[in-house]
Amino acid sequence: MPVGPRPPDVSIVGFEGPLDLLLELVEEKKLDIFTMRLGDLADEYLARVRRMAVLPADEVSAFLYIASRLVLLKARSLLPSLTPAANDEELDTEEELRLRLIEYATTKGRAEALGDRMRAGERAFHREGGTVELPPKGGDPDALAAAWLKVMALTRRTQEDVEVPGERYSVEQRTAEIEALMAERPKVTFATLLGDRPTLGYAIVTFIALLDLYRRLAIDITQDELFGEIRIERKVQRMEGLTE
Amino acid sequence: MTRSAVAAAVEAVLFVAEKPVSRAELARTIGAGAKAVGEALGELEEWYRGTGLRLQHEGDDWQIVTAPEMAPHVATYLGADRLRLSSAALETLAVVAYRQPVTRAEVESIRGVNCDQTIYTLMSRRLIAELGRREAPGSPFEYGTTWEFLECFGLASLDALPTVLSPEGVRSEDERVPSP
Amino acid sequence: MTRSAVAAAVEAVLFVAEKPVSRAELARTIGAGAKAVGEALGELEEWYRGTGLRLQHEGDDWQIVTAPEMAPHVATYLGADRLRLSSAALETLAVVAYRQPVTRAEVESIRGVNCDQTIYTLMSRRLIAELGRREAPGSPFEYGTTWEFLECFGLASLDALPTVLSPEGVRSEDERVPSP
Repeated sequence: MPVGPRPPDVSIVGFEGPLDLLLELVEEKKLDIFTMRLGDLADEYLARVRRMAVLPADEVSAFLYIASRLVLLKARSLLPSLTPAANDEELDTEEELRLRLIEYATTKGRAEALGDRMRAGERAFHREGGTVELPPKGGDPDALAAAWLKVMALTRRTQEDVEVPGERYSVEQRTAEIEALMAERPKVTFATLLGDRPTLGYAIVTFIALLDLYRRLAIDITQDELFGEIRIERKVQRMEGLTE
Repeated sequence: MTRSAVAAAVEAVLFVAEKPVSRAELARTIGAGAKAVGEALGELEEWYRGTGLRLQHEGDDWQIVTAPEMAPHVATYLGADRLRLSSAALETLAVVAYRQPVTRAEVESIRGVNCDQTIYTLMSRRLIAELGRREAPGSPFEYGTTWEFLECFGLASLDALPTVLSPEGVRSEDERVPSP
Repeated sequence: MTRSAVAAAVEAVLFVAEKPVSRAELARTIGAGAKAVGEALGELEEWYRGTGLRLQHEGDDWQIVTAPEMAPHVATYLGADRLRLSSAALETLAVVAYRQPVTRAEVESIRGVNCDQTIYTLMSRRLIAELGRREAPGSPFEYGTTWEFLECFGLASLDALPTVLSPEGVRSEDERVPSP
């Protein structure tokens, strides 16, 4: 079954990202971040990435990008004649990756310092007022409207992030799509309907749409064996009746 | 020359409190004895001499207020023709104004943060009020804006609230916010 | 042992203000020069040492808040929730706090991962905000920390951000980031 949306803010197998994994390797091996040859970590890095098969493709690619750079650095150290093309020099040098790693290490240290403060809970509070009994005046309706707009914008974004990102299908819409498809092709498989990389939500909606069509006697569903291909067949007369 | 730890704790609590706080509640809040709190209050009173603040009490209820001598400055500041609300309070007021009647849980669900403090502020400013209880589990209070709110914002009625377009250009009236 | 008259006036005005007040507005309100107000603020800062209060400022906007050490007492009184952020959100916050103003692409370049979710989380908690658009291709938004950020982390100002040593022991402030 394809992977659904990843829950927000969850770190991946203990790492916050590809740079974090690299930093972890440096620290595990007690290497000097300023002098070590990053290419030496290529094999180990790849081995760790290989164990992350459960990651969504777009996230794996970020790890693979760093892995490929490590492999390139390793190749260069083995074959010194393999110099980078002049225009790639700025992007592809060991020094650039090292600087990014150091910057990331610093960021991580800062995040930990902020986290310590957060956990200590030593925060300040301001007064919201209340002792002043003057009747308020001079409210600005536009400022009020602006505040409402801001709240709505924040609410919307937060909800969108929590919900399934990208396409959102209604059963009704999916049913109509399947009906349209089957008007042309009397037989399809469930796999065909799902396409190449369906999201979990898409698969569920498609399945419910099929059950709905089946209930309405528009289609027949057959499956020869457990976990076998699910075949969907149009019931001709019914289908015509429904599409009127 | 530092104040005692109890005096500092009492000062911090009285500072954020929006109404007088009894000595018993102070003691309970900071986990000190009533006697220590009494002494701390005496200490604070002493310290505020010559500053912009005063300790004021009615019976056993205590409150920090501005020193009477500072009244002209305070009046100048507050009298300027502007409603002074923190951005948090203004956001809560906007939610209540555009979504009323609304419960505290709904306001918090929409803003995404705790709103106890701002609701209290707006109520003490009489900009919002409890309208009654909703017939729902827990019978929560419903809030709405007041007559003073309309006057403060120069609105003839709630219909005169500025129309806000949501980011997509849909009128905000059509938006539905999920119940908490 | 009395504070100067200007300091007392500044204190009274900041006490009733429900949001940060600029030095210019303080000067206008109490009819003193900007320099005198600046000195008075320094005086107040000094006086609040060891008390339940402290002065917080962002740029030139000032406010009296409770001292961070008093947080447990104040939180008990207000029933305030503890702030909780994931380590991913803390990383993004660290980049924004120390590198502001910063664009999303810059944050992502430093963290090496997509930061949409953490940026929205921090915005909905009001810890960071869009400051405006950068004059650059695509006019990306620039982000910075908010007043609430200072308050939530008990920082008197951005200058009070913890200094973190980079791996070599070099002060991180000396590091330069490669441009994204």
